[in-house]
Amino acid sequence: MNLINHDSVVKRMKPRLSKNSISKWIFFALTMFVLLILGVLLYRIFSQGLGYLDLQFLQSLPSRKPENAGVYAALIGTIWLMAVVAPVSLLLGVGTAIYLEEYAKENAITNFIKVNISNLAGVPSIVFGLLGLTVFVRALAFGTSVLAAGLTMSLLVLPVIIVASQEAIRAVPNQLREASFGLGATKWQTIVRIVLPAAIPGILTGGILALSRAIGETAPLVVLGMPLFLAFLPKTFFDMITVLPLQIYNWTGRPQAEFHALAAAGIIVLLVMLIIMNSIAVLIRNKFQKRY
Amino acid sequence: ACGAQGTEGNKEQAGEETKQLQGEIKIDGSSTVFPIMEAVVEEYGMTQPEVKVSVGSSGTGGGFEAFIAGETELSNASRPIKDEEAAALKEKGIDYTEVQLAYDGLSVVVNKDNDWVDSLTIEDLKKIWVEDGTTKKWSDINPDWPAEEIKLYSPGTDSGTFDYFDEVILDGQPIVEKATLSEDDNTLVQGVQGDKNAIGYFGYAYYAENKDTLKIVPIDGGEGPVEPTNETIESGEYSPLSRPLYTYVKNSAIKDQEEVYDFVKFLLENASTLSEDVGYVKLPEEEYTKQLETLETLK
Amino acid sequence: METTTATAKIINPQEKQIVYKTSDLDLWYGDNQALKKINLDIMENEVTAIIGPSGCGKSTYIKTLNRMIELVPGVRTSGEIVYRGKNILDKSYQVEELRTKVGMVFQKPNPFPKSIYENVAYGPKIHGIRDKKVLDQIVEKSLRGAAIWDEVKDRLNQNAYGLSGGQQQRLCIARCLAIEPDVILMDEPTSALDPISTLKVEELVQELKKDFSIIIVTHNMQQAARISKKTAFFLNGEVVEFSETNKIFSTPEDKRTEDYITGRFG
Amino acid sequence: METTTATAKIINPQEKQIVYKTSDLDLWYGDNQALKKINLDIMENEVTAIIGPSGCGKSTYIKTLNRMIELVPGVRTSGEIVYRGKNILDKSYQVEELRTKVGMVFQKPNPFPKSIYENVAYGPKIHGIRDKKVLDQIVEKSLRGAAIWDEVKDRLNQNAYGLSGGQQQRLCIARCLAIEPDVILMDEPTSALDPISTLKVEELVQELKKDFSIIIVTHNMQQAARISKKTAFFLNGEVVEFSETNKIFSTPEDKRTEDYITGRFG
Amino acid sequence: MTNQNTNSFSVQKMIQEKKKKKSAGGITEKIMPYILFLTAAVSVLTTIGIVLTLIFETFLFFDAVSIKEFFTAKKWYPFSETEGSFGILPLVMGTLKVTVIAAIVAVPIGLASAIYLSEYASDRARRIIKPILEVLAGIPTIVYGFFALTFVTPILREIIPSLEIFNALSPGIVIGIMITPMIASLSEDAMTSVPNAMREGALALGSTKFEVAIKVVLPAAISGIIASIVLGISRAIGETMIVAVAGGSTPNLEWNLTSSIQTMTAYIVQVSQGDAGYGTTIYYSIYAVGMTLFVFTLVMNLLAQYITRRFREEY
Ligand SMILES: Nc1ncnc2c1ncn2[C@@H]1O[C@H](COP(=O)(O)OP(=O)(O)OP(=O)(O)O)[C@@H](O)[C@H]1O
Ligand SMILES: Nc1ncnc2c1ncn2[C@@H]1O[C@H](COP(=O)(O)OP(=O)(O)OP(=O)(O)O)[C@@H](O)[C@H]1O
Ligand SMILES: [Mg+2]
Ligand SMILES: [Mg+2]
Ligand SMILES: O=P([O-])([O-])[O-]
Repeated sequence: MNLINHDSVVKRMKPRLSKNSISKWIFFALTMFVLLILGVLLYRIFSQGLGYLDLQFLQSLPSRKPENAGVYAALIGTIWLMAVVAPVSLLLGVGTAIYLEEYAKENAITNFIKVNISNLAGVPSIVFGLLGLTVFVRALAFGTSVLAAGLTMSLLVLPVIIVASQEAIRAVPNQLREASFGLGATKWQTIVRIVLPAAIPGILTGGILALSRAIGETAPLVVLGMPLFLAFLPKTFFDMITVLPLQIYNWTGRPQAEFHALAAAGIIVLLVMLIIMNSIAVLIRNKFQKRY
Repeated sequence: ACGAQGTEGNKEQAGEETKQLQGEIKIDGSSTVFPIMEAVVEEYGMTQPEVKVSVGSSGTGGGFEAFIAGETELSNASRPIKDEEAAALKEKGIDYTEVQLAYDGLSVVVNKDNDWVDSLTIEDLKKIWVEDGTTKKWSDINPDWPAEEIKLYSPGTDSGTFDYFDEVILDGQPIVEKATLSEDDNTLVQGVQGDKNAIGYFGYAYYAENKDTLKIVPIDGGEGPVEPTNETIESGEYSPLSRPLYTYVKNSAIKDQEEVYDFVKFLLENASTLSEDVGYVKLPEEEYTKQLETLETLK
Repeated sequence: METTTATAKIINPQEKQIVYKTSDLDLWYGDNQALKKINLDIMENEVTAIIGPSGCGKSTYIKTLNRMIELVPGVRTSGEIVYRGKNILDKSYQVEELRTKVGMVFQKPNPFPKSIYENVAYGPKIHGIRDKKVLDQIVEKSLRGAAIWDEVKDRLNQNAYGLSGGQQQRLCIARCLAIEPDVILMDEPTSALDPISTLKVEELVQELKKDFSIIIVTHNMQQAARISKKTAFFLNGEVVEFSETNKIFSTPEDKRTEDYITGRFG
Repeated sequence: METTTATAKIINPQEKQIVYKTSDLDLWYGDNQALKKINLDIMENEVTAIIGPSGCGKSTYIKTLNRMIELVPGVRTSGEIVYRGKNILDKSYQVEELRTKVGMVFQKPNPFPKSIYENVAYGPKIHGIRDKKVLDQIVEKSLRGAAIWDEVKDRLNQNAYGLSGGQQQRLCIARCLAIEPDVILMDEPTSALDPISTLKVEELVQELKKDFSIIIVTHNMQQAARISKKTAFFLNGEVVEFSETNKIFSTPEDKRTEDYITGRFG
Repeated sequence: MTNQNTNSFSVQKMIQEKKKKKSAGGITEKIMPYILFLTAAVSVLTTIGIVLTLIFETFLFFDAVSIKEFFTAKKWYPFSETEGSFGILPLVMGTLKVTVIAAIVAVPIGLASAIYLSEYASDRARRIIKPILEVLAGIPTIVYGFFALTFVTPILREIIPSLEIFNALSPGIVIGIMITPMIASLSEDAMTSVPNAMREGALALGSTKFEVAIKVVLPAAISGIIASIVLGISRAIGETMIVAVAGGSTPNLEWNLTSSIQTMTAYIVQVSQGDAGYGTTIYYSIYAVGMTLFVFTLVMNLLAQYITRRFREEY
């Protein structure tokens, strides 16, 4: 009683194999399609903006004359913003991840925190803008300062960092924890000396993704009412700043075509920052290369 | 009348008369006024580098919100202050002075290929823009014009530009529902450029930058068709579609903070040149002089 | 190495003492009982082997001896394990202290993703020893003790994962020696190693028993026969037989022991 | 079950044929040679065991027999493996087809995260069998063949990961039987199982050899002795000895074989 | 073992001494869990903050506009001098149109790329492509907005002449493109983490790579994949600048994809940038819309969590 006819199995082989190779090409083509569109996007930006991109552009404050205008204030502002977002979101995010992965017991509260985090990841950024406006700008009276914008952005990107860190921490093999405990290390020693170093590459990847998002967000800052033109640079975290995406947004809204080209140049600056951040992450990832 | 020279002259004066000032000035409000204020602050920074001025662009309404909350010293507006806002300021005990900076001429434009419209009256505009339940064709306005549907492009309903248009043309009646609205005037320009049956309106500067690709519609306000130009707007001939742009200043700030007084003074002295620089139309000179005199009384 | 004996041993250098006295130990994973009424006396400065088929509770038992078993959620125990006079299953017993006295070597070599030096120095460091000179001495001494010094002395700052499996395992032993434990627990330390590395580790165990009490789990009966003084045969969570190794392998008392060591099952 | 013999076997029902003829097989992982000049003839409807210490190349060899080894990047081979008259190492040989004829059971049970039914039906389905009735028959027959039908017949729609390790392994065997292979390769199929499950799988292998050619890798020499007809002893990528199992275990020719099976190393 | 250097010290003795000296370590050990719990509580506080922020102003809004009108009226026209009309349906419609289009673009392409990267691509290709996707995920959305308006819309207008300059189609497609890298990258992670043993099991039964990907890996990774899709769609729902630039600002209830729209998010920026006076109904309306948006994404996330729990294939 042969239930399987091996001849027909052999006959069906050919269509299955062609299906396999066709779908491989489709998958490949779609991947390339995305990259192609993004290539077109980049080409347009670069061809428009490259002409305006020079040292003077990087060193100048905004100006009514396109040829004098630059991104200096916005660039410095963005760096200040990152100086708030990076430590705050990393501390909170990694702390939460450690709590959830290493300490939390399986109970209703833990579960609630987890559901809450995955929900937060889906809350529109503009809603965070409303939160920041009410809580940081108004209630805590930080005004439209670096601090208010930074804290708003930190909360916005927090879920990304938490999830990435959780995964990185979970990926650290238990054997390493056991080895450390076996030597009499306490839990916190084990976390600080063994788990976190081993999880750093994953945490950094998440951190970079989160910062990449924070660096390019416009809508929540618009809602916060951040200033657009500053004739000075911040000195403390309570000073006001403007940031690249807002500057870009403003330039694109101007009537003069030169400003649109300036916006493109600003986008290039932003992209370069993104690429630098990503490369740093890759470097660190390689340095901490884990092999277990 | 003399742009760069004016500012330089001022710089020299500053060197002689006034010491270097310090302090912070926060300005927020209309995005329409923003370019003027940006230009003023840019120039002011050269004479008083230690005065830290920030300019926001939260919209006229958003600006007043911050002004009422006491967060700003100056609030830019593309329309006069509303009664509610004035009342709220009064309640907070904030006295203010209205300063006119320049004019913006709302420009009504059609597609370059539109060869039938030569001018429109206020009544025509009303007919075109007010919703009445019908689909409007050019031939409904003038039987000689083609029986094609009119495509309308208008700034977003929450902008100062729309507000002004609403006031003088729509008179509170709803705008045609099928009108395409956008917050970004550049995209309106593109809309009209790409659509033969289009009509749109937006700030003068956006027309001025796109003269070659748009056709301007002279407006007949009762005394014959007038095209918006710097001259016709400044003289008030282009009426009623030209509107003044404002900034509102907190009186107590002028009194207590020398740098605010100094800044407003600088503003009034240079607004004429700088507003033209960024695409708006200056007020007649005497308007600035008058306001400078008022300023002295507030000091 | 002769001088590194812990204080407790010095008191009575002549006769051997009991290191671990297990009495009526029961252990459950949730509802599943993995150890049943275990009674075992383990003597100091000997190698005690634990053999038995897969799943019989060898790992569970050995992990109870340094309370690593607590890492598994839902584990419950009853009974007593007295180590050097104190019941370690007592909640008040400091696990960290226990684990600095009782070292452990695992089935799969598990060095930290750090340099060789840092691996060995890890234990002393977490216990507060910061002095670089002292650390250097400890590292050298421990690596020598684990018979791997000559192979790694020129590459102490390289990542431990560059070592072969057998070297990694000896590194793990060195890491455990660095805190000068009293007892060393080994859970199938050679099952992931090739024959030559296995031989080296076995020789090392013979060497170490002079100074340490060693408890080793193995599923390789030949290994148990080769290196241990006493052997416990576990089956389904019970100790079926526990006596001198040569007795177990030549004249086992229990039929099941005989079946197992003659390869009739397992 | 008696009728499931594949066509090739019917031609010469009397005398046993060679299923796999391996000639001068060399295999490199990158620069590291894992198999060296392997020559082995494997007969049909027999159990052939492959033993040897860890790392000697057992898994590598068995994975070459269905070309699963190709999944490792950078693998190169030379030599020939002739299966049923054709060299399977030929690039033109269709791997998918080879693998429908040569089933494989892995060291760790690896059921799909699907229902028990879907696990077994997976193979027939991808090969185009859609008829629910036929599938039902295949599933039952295969589960019976793997001696697990009675344990799972009431929970066919439950997730396979609810089964115990031993049941999972038999399910994997059923999954492999469902496509009615000619040869079954088993890589340490019981090393992750408890003694009772091991016993069940061993009995199953005895049953299956009536219909299939079976090649089994094991590090458990007792197991090899219990179930196989012939045994190959691998060491460092070479076949040291290959002959009847009882001969290997009683009178090995090579000194190294003897050392290994008497537990002198490994 | 030589003992030239062992006479001098006993590590255990040193350890015991250190133990006695410092008891601070014990305190860290005790308080750390609480500190970490507090950091974890921040995310809960954030949610509470969002709800509180929105709810007060939303109540003020509902003083002026009835809840019934808000959810049933078919017109959103708040800026009228006389009496505004506050029916949120047109804004919801705008959001839905854009989101559905984005999902139709992003889900198949994203999954295809994920499958390509995790099942077919060489290690090298993966290492090159993934970081590129990650960088692209950081391009400010305003840039995508102008890309939609000045590149995609003109091309689409060649194909569909009746397409208006502001429409739902173009921003929908561009949002789809924007979230594709995210779906691809996260789904790829989920698929890569499916144990190789499963792929081997399937290949050993004679499966082609395609069959392995579709019938084994995809179902096994489904919960991660759904999570990535939900996150992508949440992004699409919450996306602001692209629709504000390329979608127009005309709320309407039509099904038509070629005409101008407004989404909930675009409305919020419109008002936050615009002219509405503080304390007016319009001003409060952005909080009511924000609340709706929040509830929208909340429901979707909970639904997705329910679905993943239902369909998760445990292993
Ligand atoms: N974490 C756990 N949770 C639940 N049950 C467990 C756990 N670990 C082990 N068990 C069960 O406890 C029993 C004993 O397991 P243990 O690991 O001690 O066996 P072992 O003798 O070490 O086996 P092996 O030789 O395979 O390592 C087994 O039945 C096992 O299934
Ligand atoms: N993917 C791989 N890449 C490089 N080398 C490998 C790989 N897999 C195995 N090897 C090497 O090939 C040799 C043979 O390995 P193989 O897995 O075949 O051994 P084995 O006999 O199956 O051992 P075990 O009993 O541990 O399973 C070993 O030296 C191993 O290090
Ligand atoms: Mg074990
Ligand atoms: Mg193997
Ligand atoms: O920013 P507005 O000028 O439109 O109020």
